[in-house]
Amino acid sequence: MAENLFEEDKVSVSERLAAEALIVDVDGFEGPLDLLLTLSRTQKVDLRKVSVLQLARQYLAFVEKAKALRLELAADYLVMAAWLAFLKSRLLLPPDPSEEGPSGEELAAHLAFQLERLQAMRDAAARLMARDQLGRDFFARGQSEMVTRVRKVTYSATLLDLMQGYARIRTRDDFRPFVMDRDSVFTMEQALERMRGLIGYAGDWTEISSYLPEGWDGDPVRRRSATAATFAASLELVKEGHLEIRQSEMFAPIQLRKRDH
Amino acid sequence: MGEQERMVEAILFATAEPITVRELEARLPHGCDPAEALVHLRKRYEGRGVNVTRVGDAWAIRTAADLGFLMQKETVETRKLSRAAIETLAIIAYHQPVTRAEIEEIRGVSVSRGTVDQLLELEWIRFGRRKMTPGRPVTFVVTQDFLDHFGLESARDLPGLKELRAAGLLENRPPPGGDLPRDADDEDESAEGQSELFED
Amino acid sequence: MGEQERMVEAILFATAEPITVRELEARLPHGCDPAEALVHLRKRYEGRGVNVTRVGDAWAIRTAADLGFLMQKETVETRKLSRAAIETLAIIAYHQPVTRAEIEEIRGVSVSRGTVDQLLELEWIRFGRRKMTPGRPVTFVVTQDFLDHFGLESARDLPGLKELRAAGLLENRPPPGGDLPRDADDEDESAEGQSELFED
Repeated sequence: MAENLFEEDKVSVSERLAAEALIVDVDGFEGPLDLLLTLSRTQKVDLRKVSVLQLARQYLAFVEKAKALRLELAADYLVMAAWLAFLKSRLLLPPDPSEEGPSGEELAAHLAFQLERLQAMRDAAARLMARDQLGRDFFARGQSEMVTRVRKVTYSATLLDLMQGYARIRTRDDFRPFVMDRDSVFTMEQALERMRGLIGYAGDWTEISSYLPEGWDGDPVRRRSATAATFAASLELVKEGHLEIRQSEMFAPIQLRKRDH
Repeated sequence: MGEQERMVEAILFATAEPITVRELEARLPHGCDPAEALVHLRKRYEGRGVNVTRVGDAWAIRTAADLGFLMQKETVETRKLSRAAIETLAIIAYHQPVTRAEIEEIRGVSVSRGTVDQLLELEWIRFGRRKMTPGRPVTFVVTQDFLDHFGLESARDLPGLKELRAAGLLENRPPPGGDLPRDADDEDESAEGQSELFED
Repeated sequence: MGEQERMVEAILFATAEPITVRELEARLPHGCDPAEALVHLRKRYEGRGVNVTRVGDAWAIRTAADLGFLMQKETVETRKLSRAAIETLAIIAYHQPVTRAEIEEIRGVSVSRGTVDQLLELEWIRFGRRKMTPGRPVTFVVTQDFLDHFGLESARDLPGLKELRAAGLLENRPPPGGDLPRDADDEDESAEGQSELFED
């Protein structure tokens, strides 16, 4: 029994060769569905009667071969391979009554439908392009301006102009140089100015938070900005030799003291 | 030849663009019936070097297709469309109105940037009504220019449309269980679209 | 109708310039007699809406002189709208009802009077309801003519930014902050606005 299942996984030599031949132009495929459609042609049957099981094996052989050759396959090829492996197991194993979801046959039928529909659209596209075309097979009037009596100017624009115009404005908006909302920003210059006036009184170690300006400690956005500016200003004053700064351990309060000269 | 037929003939000859019956009505003296004149005119030009052709709601005079070989001088080199663009165009024509997700579902790959743009620029497709499904995605439909370019009277005359429809290949069939790869989330079950064309 | 007459008819119709008998000879298959075909063709078009007429030593199909009054529309000169006008129109379409100040804010430059006047004159925009804000400024909305001209069923069918980006009309870069008009936030507001279009 188990042996039979392994038997199923064996891929015929011709299939391996076919997979190898396809790998040469893997870049030529427009995704896994396109590849599956090409593989299905090797079955030489009506697409409605295509063997999805065989197709799944062909596809998996293709992916195996690509891996062996260390070819980079796009992710969607591997997603499809995983799904087909799952489908194959559903088709081979007797249905598990406790399992939910669609049966292997239903999934296979849908895949066959997708392939048939894609092929149908390709055929339709070919028939469309084979039609007589304006400007190639049949022609419009060559001289449309015949009388010039009334001259009235009208303005025209296409939907594309309109959309591109709008896109232009909105894109420009996106890339407008980033301007911060000044209401909630306390600048380092402001902080410096404020601290210079205050440090004269800082004889003892004082927590930096007490230097925050009034009205900036409520809203978190404003508090963050004021804290950062005050801290930066403190470092600047330390550098200038006006202040000493310390922190006993990580996340401990930062303290400031006037430096004695 | 009736006076109205003469007038319609003159107007159709004068311009390269198809003209709607409504436009004809607006340009002809009050009380004319361009629709009837068109029927006569069309018959009169059967088998001639130029024909009166219908393009959606509009009418135009075009040279007979079998004489294309005489027109090398007039032939306009059109930009070669990619295979992706041609397929996308066919899917829009046969499945319209169709969303981008539906096109991708049918082709099994995402529609690359520029493909839709190119078709819009050619004015072969335009935006249709939004779908009444979650996200209200925009749809694409083909234009009168498309019909004119491919010599189609209406989208119903697309080659093989009936057969495709009968075979169920224009249906938007949801995947069972919805877990197929490349399954678009905003898919809807309604298989409207080109099928609507046959209902009215 | 003879084959040669058909061919001459098609060529006369499709060429941009009047064509001489010698040129016709060069374009027709070997052994044709365009001079004779022209005689027949000319007779065939006698009294019709268009005539085969001689222009110097060349030939052309021309509207019958008495029907010139029908041709007024062909002499209309079309010009592209200015960039300012297109942008203003686009903003009104996407944001309606919208005040002049709002348009200026979005465009980042002031909107000249001439631009708005031009769009009003084209009947692509009209005055909407006044805004219930200080000063009660007038608003602008797009018209049915606008929808007709651009082949839209309603202003809601205009593609959103995400869709423009998907179609390759925008650089495919995620905008900072993500949400842009016609997505979530603005949706309600604009939907409300656009419904007003059809109320009165």
